[in-house]
Amino acid sequence: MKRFVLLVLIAFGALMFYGVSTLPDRADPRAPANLEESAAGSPVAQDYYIRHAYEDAHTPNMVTVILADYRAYDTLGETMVIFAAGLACFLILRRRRQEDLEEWEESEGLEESEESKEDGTRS
Amino acid sequence: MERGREGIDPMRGYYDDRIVALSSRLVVPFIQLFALYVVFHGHYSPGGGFQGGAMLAASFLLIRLSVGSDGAQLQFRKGWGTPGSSIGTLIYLVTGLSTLLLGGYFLDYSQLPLGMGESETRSMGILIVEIGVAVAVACTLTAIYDDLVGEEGRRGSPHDA
Amino acid sequence: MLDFFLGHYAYLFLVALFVVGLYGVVTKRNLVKKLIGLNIFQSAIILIYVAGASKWNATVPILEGSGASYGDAGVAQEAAHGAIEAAHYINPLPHTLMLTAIVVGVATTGVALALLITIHRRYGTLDESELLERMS
Amino acid sequence: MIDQNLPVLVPVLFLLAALLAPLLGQWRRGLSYLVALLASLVNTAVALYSLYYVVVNGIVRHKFGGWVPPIGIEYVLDPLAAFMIAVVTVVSLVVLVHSRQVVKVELAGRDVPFYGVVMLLLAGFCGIVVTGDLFNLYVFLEISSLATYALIAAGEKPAPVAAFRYLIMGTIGASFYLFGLWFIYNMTGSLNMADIAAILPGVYGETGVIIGLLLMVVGIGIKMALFPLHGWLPDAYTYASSASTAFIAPIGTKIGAYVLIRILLYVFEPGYFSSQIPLADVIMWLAAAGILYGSVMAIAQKELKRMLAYSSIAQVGYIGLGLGLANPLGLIGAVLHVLNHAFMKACLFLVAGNLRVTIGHSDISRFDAALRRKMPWTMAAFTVGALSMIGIPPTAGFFSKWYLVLGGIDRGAWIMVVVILVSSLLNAVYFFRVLENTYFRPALSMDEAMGDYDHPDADIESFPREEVAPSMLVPTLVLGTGIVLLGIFNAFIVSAVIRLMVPAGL
Amino acid sequence: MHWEFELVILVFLLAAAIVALRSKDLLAAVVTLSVYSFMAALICAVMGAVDVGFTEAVVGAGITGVLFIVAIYQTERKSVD
Repeated sequence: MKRFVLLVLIAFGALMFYGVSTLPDRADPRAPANLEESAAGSPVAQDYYIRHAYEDAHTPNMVTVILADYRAYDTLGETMVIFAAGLACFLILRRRRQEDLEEWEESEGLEESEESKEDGTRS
Repeated sequence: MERGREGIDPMRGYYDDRIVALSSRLVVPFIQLFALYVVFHGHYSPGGGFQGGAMLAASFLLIRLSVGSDGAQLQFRKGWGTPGSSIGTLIYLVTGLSTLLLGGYFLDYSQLPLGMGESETRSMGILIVEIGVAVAVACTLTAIYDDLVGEEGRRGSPHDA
Repeated sequence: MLDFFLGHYAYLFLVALFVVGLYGVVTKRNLVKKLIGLNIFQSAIILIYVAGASKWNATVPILEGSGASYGDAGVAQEAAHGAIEAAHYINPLPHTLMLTAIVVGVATTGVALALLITIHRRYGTLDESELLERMS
Repeated sequence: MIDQNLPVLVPVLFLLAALLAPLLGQWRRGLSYLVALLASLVNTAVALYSLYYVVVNGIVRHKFGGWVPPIGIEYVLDPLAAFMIAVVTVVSLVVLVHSRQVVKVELAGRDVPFYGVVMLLLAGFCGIVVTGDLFNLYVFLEISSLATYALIAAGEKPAPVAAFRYLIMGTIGASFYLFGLWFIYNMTGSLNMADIAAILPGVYGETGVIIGLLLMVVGIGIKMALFPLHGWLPDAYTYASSASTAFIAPIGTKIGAYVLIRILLYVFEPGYFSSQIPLADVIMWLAAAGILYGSVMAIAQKELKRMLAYSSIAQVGYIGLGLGLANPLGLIGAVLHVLNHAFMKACLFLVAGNLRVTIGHSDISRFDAALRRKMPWTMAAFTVGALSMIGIPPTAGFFSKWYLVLGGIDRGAWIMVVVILVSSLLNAVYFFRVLENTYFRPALSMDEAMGDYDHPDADIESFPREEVAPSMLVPTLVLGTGIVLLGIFNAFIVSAVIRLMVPAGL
Repeated sequence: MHWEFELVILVFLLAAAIVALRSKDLLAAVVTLSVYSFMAALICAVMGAVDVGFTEAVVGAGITGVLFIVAIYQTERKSVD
């Protein structure tokens, strides 16, 4: 099984090696991501960002401008992701204090595996 | 893992090691100061809300690690974590919603009524939003740490070995 | 050949890193180890984005001469005259995307660790095969 | 003013509710549910209005921050997105009303974060649906995924293990998506869907585009539990709390299917994935295998929720099949099945939740006629849902299968037609097993009903064994009625809404 | 771009990743992961992504490490593979 997984991974790696080697060179000024205007005639985002970030938001750090202005909605999403993680930990680990104490008192004399009795009942 | 002295759980209870406690108490204000600098100077140098918030969280975690969670309550209470993260994110969301209500697009900072030129208003908008992010991130990461360590009501209970 | 190597070696290394991380996730039995593998291959993707953003002879995406004071006159002038060369600065867009991706990575790790603690409280082990035994 | 803001309202209101629910909930416990309910109600109204608005007036675009699309992010509300949002909000509203009692029983003391996480889940789903930006899609995918992990983990004893497995799989999937997006970004220099769609035809031949597309499809395939990538689903649905499953199961995998439809048909051209590379055939065959596998495995299950989970794999297969057929009838069938299956699965999982609250288990071998006599309405809803899953004509399930069969005939894919028919037969087998127990099996004695289960509280007398409270019964019945109504009005839905979604060139 | 630097750090990065995955002591693995993150931050900085490097350093070498260590402290330290 382990060998099979290894084989699959090696095949996948080879495919990816092939895939990245067909890409345009890193830092190639003619790569589609580094152009001024895309093949379809629309402006390329990075060119616009570099040229206009300062006049649009009076902020020299372009990353900040993109993060909090051009793509601010992504950053809102990012903050929500962190918030979601906090809330998820809250839901998974924290209980109400009172129940917690009761459960603790209940299980004090019991074995460790009995701990989450309350959770395991409805199966 | 090893228990602390006299069976006190070093992650939760008061953990009395003078050198560790003192040195971390000495360092923490500087970390926090730098974190604030990172937040507010994000316009001109690398940094911004998330990095600053994470550093603030790191300063809270440092105190929690060095004197134990119970001792660190004096600095940042456990109960503040979840509301703080809500409020931080709310700052962001409400900024966006207010521009929507003022007739612009969502998160269109130029609509904010700050009485400045358009690009300065955008700059201010970015700052407001970054502060929101910093508050949210600092509070949430601390809250996650607290949740992972567990409640004080469980201290010494048989099942957290 | 050398050009090809210079243009792609970072990609090749990072793909290798990606595969190593994936190998860790798939084959390791310890759940913490799986999580470590997950972190590794997430950061491989982050680095591959960053590597793809670079440009020859370009500088960090912060306007030059603006370090000290707000509203630096030189920068303002340069910006006003549209004299900023796009080829002069590294592509900032992937950097921004990856800031978000890093945050997502931390969030996922936090939730995963919370799950691990719960699993350990309930089953007393983090080893996958032992866990399967105790579950049935 | 409100019209141009229509796309943004639903996700942002859900986000606002997600923030307010825990904040207010820590002050007064009951408020978190009220906030969630209020947001859900408002959003259902907004979603239905925006569906009407889009059908009448055409696509609505919202430019975030006022930046023109390739520069900024945009939200696009087209008929497909409006339709999906309407499905998500309506189903989730009904489930939310139902969930209150279940949460009180199964997640006592954890209701405040539960409702916050549910709001995040719905915000994530709606954000994925309306976004017109591939990276924004990733962010919202992660929001909904994190919420899903948390919801699954709050369940029975093995639930965290199932959630962890899903977390690993889901993160691998999301990372694959991100990696694929990097290839696409490298080949096009853009992240906006419409912009990419305009640039891509020039670079279709490049290997980078094909590999990027493949990575994205694999990543999304994990999220939508497409056949060989479904490993996380059965455990996750079974062990999660009934309230969580009722939120995740009807909508979660459909969102993955939606993303697949969006990328393959709207970002890439339909002709590309069906004729230039043989991806459509691969998806079709995998979907067919998934349909048969899910149906066969469902027959082997003894537990109702687990059976429904396997049936979910089969149902996702139908959607994949409709997409893989790559013709308009197949797409109509797939989209209609998203709607129908959301209602059917929600109905069936609500029944499972009702059973767990009243009799404490949902073990098929212990169902008996007494159940039907004590809980006539719940079992009636179950019957309607089951008939619809099998595909008996007046119910909704028949019509989506009908379109899929037509699409198969149109394509000349006779094997697929056979697969659909056979799977209907298999569906009949496993649902009739349940129906047989509840209609024809004489009431079991107390000992038999308890079986050889030695649960700490398998104390069967402590459960009321009578019809559930109205707050749980009404949502179940609403969904049951909805299934019939959707069946009756399916011609109207298809001609008024779904026909608008068929992209040019399909 | 200084490709010589990048190459050296990439080799170290790969080595750190493999060491982190092979170590049987989870605490050591996590510390190696922190080292790995720091390397990643360094390489970001070399490639000109100062913001990403900063974030990766704060998060990868700081927060993630602490969270991992707390979790290991709460569970167990030894791993069979």
